[in-house]
Amino acid sequence: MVDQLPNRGREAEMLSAMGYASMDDLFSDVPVDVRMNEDLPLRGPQTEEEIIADARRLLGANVPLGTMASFIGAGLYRNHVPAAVFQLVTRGEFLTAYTPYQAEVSQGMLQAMWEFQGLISELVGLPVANLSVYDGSSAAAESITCAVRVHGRKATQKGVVYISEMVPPDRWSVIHNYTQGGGIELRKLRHLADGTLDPASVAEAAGSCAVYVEQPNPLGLLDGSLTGVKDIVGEHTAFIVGVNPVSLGLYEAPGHYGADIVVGEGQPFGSPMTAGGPIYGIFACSKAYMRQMPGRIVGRTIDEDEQTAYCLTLSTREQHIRRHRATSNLCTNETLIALMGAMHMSLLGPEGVRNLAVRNAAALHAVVQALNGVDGVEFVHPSGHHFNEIAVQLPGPAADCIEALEAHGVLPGFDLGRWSEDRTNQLLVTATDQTRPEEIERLATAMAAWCAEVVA
Amino acid sequence: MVDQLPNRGREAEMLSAMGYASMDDLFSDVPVDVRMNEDLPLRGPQTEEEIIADARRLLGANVPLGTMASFIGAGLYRNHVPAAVFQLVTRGEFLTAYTPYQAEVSQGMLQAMWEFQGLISELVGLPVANLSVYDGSSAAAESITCAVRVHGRKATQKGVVYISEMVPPDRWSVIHNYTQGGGIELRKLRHLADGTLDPASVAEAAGSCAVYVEQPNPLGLLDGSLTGVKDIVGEHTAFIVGVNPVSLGLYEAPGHYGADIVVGEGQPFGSPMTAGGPIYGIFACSKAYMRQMPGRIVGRTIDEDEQTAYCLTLSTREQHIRRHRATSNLCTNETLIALMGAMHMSLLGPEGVRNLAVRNAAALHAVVQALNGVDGVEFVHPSGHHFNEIAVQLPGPAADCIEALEAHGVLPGFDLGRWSEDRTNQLLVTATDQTRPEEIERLATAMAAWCAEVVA
Amino acid sequence: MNNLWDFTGAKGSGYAQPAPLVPESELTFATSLLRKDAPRWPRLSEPEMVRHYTNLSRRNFGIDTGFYPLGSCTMKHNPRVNEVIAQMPGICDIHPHQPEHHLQGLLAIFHEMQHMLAVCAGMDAVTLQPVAGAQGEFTAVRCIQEYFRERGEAQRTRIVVPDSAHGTNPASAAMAGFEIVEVPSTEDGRIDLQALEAVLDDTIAAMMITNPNTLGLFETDIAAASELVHGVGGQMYYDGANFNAIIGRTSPGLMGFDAVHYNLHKTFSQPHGGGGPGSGPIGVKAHLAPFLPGPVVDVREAEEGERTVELGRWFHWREPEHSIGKVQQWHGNAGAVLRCWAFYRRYGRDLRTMSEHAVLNANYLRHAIHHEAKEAGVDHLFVDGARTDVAKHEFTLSMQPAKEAVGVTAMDIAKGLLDLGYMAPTVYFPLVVPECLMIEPTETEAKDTLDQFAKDFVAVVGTDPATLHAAPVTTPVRRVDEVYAARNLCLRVPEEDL
Amino acid sequence: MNNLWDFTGAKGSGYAQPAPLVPESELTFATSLLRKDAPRWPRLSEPEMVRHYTNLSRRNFGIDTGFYPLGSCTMKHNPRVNEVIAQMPGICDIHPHQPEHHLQGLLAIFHEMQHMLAVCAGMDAVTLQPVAGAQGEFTAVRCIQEYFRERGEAQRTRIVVPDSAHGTNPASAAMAGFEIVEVPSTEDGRIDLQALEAVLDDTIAAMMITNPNTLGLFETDIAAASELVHGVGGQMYYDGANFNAIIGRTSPGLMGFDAVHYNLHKTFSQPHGGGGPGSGPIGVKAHLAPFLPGPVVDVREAEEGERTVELGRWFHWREPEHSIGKVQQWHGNAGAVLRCWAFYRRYGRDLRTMSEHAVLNANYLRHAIHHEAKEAGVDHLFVDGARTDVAKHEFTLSMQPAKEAVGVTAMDIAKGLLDLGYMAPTVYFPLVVPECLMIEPTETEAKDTLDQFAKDFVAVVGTDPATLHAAPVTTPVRRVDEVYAARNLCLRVPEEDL
Ligand SMILES: Cc1ncc(COP(=O)(O)O)c(C=O)c1O
Ligand SMILES: Cc1ncc(COP(=O)(O)O)c(C=O)c1O
Repeated sequence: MVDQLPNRGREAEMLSAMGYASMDDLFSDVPVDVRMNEDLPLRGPQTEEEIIADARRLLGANVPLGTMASFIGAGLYRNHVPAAVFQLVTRGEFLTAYTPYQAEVSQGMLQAMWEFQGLISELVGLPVANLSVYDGSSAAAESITCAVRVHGRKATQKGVVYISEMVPPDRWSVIHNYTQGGGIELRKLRHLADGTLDPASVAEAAGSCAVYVEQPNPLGLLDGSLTGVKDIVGEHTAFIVGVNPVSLGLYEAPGHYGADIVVGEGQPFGSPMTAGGPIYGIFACSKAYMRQMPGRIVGRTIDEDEQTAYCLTLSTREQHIRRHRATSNLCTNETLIALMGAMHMSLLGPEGVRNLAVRNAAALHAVVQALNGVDGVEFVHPSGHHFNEIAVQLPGPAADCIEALEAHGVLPGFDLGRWSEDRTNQLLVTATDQTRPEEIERLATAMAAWCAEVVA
Repeated sequence: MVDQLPNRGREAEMLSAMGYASMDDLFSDVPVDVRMNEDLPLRGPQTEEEIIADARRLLGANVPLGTMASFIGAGLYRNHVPAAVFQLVTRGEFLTAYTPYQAEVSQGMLQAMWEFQGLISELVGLPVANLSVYDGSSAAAESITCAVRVHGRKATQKGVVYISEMVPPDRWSVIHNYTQGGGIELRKLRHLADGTLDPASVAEAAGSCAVYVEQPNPLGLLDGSLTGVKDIVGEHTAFIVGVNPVSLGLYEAPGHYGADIVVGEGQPFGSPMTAGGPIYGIFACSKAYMRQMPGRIVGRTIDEDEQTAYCLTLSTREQHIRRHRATSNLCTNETLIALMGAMHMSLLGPEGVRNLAVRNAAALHAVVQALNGVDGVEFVHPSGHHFNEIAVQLPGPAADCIEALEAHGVLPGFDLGRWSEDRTNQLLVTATDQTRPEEIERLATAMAAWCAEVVA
Repeated sequence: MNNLWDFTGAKGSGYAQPAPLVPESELTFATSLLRKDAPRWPRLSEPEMVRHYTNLSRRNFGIDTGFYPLGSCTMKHNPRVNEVIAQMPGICDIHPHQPEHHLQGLLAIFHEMQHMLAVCAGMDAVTLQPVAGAQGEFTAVRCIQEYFRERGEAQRTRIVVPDSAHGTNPASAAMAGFEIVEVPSTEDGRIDLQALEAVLDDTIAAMMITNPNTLGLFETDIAAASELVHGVGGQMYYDGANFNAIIGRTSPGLMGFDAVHYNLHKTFSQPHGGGGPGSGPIGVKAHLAPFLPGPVVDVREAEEGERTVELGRWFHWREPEHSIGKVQQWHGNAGAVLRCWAFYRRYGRDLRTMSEHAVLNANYLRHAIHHEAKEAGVDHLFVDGARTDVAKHEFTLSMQPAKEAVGVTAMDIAKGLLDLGYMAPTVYFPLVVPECLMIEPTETEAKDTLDQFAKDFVAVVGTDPATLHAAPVTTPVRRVDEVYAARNLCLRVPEEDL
Repeated sequence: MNNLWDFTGAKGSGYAQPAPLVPESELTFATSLLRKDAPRWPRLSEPEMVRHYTNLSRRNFGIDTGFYPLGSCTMKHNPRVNEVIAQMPGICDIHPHQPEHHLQGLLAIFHEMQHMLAVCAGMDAVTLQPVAGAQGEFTAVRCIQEYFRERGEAQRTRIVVPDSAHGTNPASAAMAGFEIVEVPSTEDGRIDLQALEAVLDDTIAAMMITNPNTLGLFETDIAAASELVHGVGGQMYYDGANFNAIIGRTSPGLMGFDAVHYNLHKTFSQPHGGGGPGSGPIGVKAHLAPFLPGPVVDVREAEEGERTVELGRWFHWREPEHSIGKVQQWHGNAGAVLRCWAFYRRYGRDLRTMSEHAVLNANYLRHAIHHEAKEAGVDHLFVDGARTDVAKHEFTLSMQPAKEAVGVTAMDIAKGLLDLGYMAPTVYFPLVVPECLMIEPTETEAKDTLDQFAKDFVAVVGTDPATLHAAPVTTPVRRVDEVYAARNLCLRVPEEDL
């Protein structure tokens, strides 16, 4: 029996109040030839207790990373979301609200999102941030269409955008899907052997609509040369930087070295990995891009009595007003997850976010030290500084390594062969603030054993 | 570093605003000879993350009943608390409030407790219920002192109270501690061989201040003779019944067969077992006992504008007014747990509570059927009807049985030897709505194996 | 109330962290990139943070606090058990790139959802990847685009959208590079078959439409429209935002659609979270299936030694043959899909009953409002947004008569309802209904609530205009000045407040 | 708003349950006992239930919503991680009668708490069994009673309690069968040694006292008082409700106490839950330890094969030799003890810092109020409840001057504060201070909050009496008629509303 319907048992009463005899009367407008006449061929209803039991059984069959020594990241990072965040975000007033169309009864979420915008703005060093988009990849994609809208006219390389060749294929694919309809041409920005951007390639990008790079890059490498990019590409080319926001606790805000748009995966602030979603994408830009930005934005304003109030603003960019001329189709977004991010950031504060970045750096340092001692393992970019993750060269396929180490309860990283055929023997090893010393030990030991076996 | 103190780092500023130089100045009134001059010999502070890790490790070393086939009850019962209950009760407005001294800003809790009183009143069949006491045992104890206060004068057996000899020693001990100071004499009410009350013993109790019995009794037995007790003991003897509230979904409310006071452990409604606390005690009575009742009670009233409002009432019974002449010392109680009970009951409704009782009855029925087939196992009261639990006679000590069955992942019940030396070979086997068929199978199989071994 | 930057309390962090695994002094950094100034974030202790967000929440309206008849948004009750499940480590603490044998539970749930969604909509294949309805639309349009490219019909560059369509429809199609052809509705708010026919030719890739339409009416000519579009070789796309009205009674498949998106957050109760997250899977007929973004979940017979969650069945990812690639980098909003799975399990095949109750409630409320209005003598102040006998899960009212008679707008009515403790209906959508109020009660509202709302709605309609112009007065702030917001953009904490 | 019985919606149950293991038709019941009429409970669906309790909560004030300076109640922030831990199956789903080897984690936590509490209070042994402060008092008094019976001093039938004591002190002692001897305080609110001496003789079993006392003052003569009581062979009992003021700075042990109860829900932040649950462990000196209720947790060397949670240590229950038996049937409020353990771990030895901040905040607020009052020229309307330089964790103000001058009572001030969004201080306690307001900010309030409260408090004091008499006006209901409640007892839903 379904227990979520308050009017069960009152159907007849309600129907007769309307002068109807049966439910069928309410569906009389459905033409006979499109009617479904049989029961749905689906299972019967379950009770809460049965659903929990099944969920326990099914989800219990998944392997949470916390039950292994896990070094997989590659864009999503294990973190600790403070307990207060979950308890506050599940308050019904937040959880069960929708887009704050009626500002007067939505001040809570509006203010929280306005504050979120301020937190992101400060973090990335740009004056404008929206209240988030779907995820890091669509943020990247929409930053590019946004840049093309802004620079389309003045660009000498019309419709051309340069994207770091390091961008993983899945994200590349999202970017492709979002940009192909706009007649945008995606070209690759090359990297040097040490992993940093090739200045020659950057020079080629001058006059295009945008360059898109990531800092740290998808192999965790920090690239000092990015601080010079804006000067090279010039005023009429958008310099877009994708970030891991935690790194900005320690490393310079891209807005401070010339970035016009900063995007990124917000997940490490406030959200568990959750198999990849819901998470949220960060989108921030300078004023020049503001009116071409996707997504919602909250402004501070006043009410009739001149009290401070908040409301959605710049809505004329959006689909519900501008329809097919909108800057994006974004409607339902990731507000609640962004709210979790805001809560997490507000607890951390300036010192806490630095601390968090240092913990991440320290964990990777410990991993590097441990792997340094393993015969057969080399670092792909040994001279570079890394954050959160590092690519290592193995004596055999990364896929084999991952399979072999499972017996030791170790998930040693991400198989870079999935990104590129050149990299089948490379593993992306990730460490975060949640990495524990004994896990690193287990990694090193298991890796040493496997390498010895492979080499032998 | 401790992170819960908002004024860390502002101590000097605040002290100097008061004209003080140091924290020591604020403790200048502590005489030198009672000062503690060294650091507390305790561990250092931990972070949230470290506390969670330690809690996981320590609590993870406990054995939750859900991980075994478990048949232990004996006063606490495995149940399923609907998900909505936890999410609502942890809302800060409920969780972090205290006693509603200021009614105007505490209407939520006051109304919820008034509703709780109504739910309990209807369930037990008595007009008055307080907003709960500590637990079922102190409820029993306070019901007795309450009865003595009411009947002390007219009783022919002054200060004498008759208590079912089946009451477990731990509860008996609580009753003893609560009553010994009032010059109350506790006498035993005897039971017949079939487990029901001995009518002769009940007759002896006539003219005493109170008789206290439980329905179902601590061995799970339902006693039809209780419906006649009030007639035997008469008007001036309080008839007190301790209940398992779930049983009242199916079985008659004691208030409907003459009970003057009904008490019980509220736990199965709304609260997990939680190792025995926090739980809550039910206390309901007829009007005659109301002014001698322990604990808080909420009344419906009006505000200045004649709107409906709620407030604590009948406070002149209580310690903060009446001090040593109070009806009880109760101050902090179990309101939040009672609130969980109210939420659970409100979701169940009249049909749901019956359903829940039937599920409990059915589970015990299935256990009885399964054990019926086991050679060497006998039921202690085979002719009786039981609810939730049943006493079985084993071919060897219950303690051995419990130990032996652990290897099969079965906790077969409660060792009745802990209640009485006569019962070392008896086990109290409990089934609830949470008992699963495969658990019953495991119990029967393991029990059969053990019995065979013992008998051989 | 305070904003975050008013807090200057906790020195150090409001949230203490364990020491780094290696002391900072031993670390080496990319020195040239080190941050010069810390972000100027506020400093809150946990007590302050908890109180701040608690009080913000108390200034927000949700389904949990009151009736939320926001048309087109399906604000139904969110069963609480779903949140419990969504916090289990088997979903929170898993990575999408873990090996398949680490994720059999998740894959089983995905597979069940793909199947269920396909069955309910009469489609052949489903992907769960899109994370919102609009992304679902975009994904489906991309699939259609590639389908035609594959077939050498690249000339199909136009997509037909009714004028009553939700803004995401044209926006999504435009993002994919299509030209939008808007067709007007008939006077009673339905498809104008003639107008449709007039724009159809072999440049048309698809028609996007929702049914029941945005006026809450069932498009009785839907089969004919499908035939027309198919007749010129186009595809029929079903906007599933209104799917809550029809499950088990009809299906997009039966109506002739080729592709559909689902708004799981609407129909299947993923909480809307003040704006999201959502989940927007799409379903397609077989001919479009090879184009779906990958991976999707498939099942094969389990091999020896594989630890299965369903006897003999091994779930695995599969890349559709001509996949358009990805629209989200991972597997979509898995956590939302999980909640919706739990919701589905609560109903099973009784999803049909759910839809019936959604329609029952909408029609009942519509009748109650008209009845009460007549009693109160204010029935001349509004009219149905479209003439019809029965509505589906929602209905529209036009306040145009009130505007003309007494100068009261739909927005005034909305604000008046806020004062009585309701969320307002959707206002000014669809654009084709002047002074539109769009009301969707959903199936989880009790008759008593509907009765009361009908009374209160009519009372608001009958309130004197001056009072309504001044509404709301009981909310945390009075009517918010959106023009001021746009003229005096303040999108973050001002420098002077740092 | 609605009460539960206004809901008549869901037919059947608002909460569907799995089928019974055996069909009802196959069951046999105790027929003569079967219930004739179902309890007349309301019928709510989950959507209605969630909304009902959400809205009830919104009519309630908690620490999470605002400053809660309720003196003597120590309304401090409740760290949220504690709630997470308290919902783990390793605490929720365990039974107190499981074998010891099933409960090693719980026992380890209990043992750590017993040790920590003993150390902080300077006691030798601790039981965690009492579930609230009052039950702790009662338990300790019972131990003292048995101790004297054991020693053949049954003539000690009287207990001394200062007139400023909390009502639970005399009530608990009376429940155990003692006669209460009330001693007056001195003019400045402290122990009157002479008055004390005057009542002491060999019929005295104990003196119960709290320090800092209920006026927030440290009892500087406490050692002398202990000596006097011990001098006639009596025991000194420490009411630990005010322990938050002194941890790490002094201890009951140092002051000469023999027994103490802890209000874990106050000092160690178990959330007060609108009235409870609490936890009221007691600590005693060695001579009383054999009388403690059992079991307590002890530790021994682990034996081979025992799966320990701490290397080499095996935790086990132990029954004290002359135990008074039980005051709660199980092991007390284990779930509360667990939360308090998590709280303790957050501070460790820095509990001392916690107490310092509690005292700092109280003194700072007291100064700020007096300062603001002087500035505003309303300092003649109230006086300190007791003369002192420094307070401890709380302080009292007497509104007697206001009452005399303008007819404004402590209750009026309290209601005025409600209108400004504060919980009111404790009013009319202790009884020895006329028109008393008792203010305890706790350590978790920020300086900004204290500054603002001082300003607002003074503003309320300066408000015109008529306005204050009419307060509160911004709360969900206006001033509630308690007399009406007592005269027209309505303790449950009336028959006519069923
Ligand atoms: C009719 C209709 N279509 C499409 C959408 C877009 O869905 P989403 O908001 O999930 O992107 C919506 C929702 O707002 C809608 O109401
Ligand atoms: C001074 C004092 N003593 C004793 C108590 C009683 O504690 P509890 O309420 O936990 O029973 C209280 C608490 O209210 C108190 O303030």
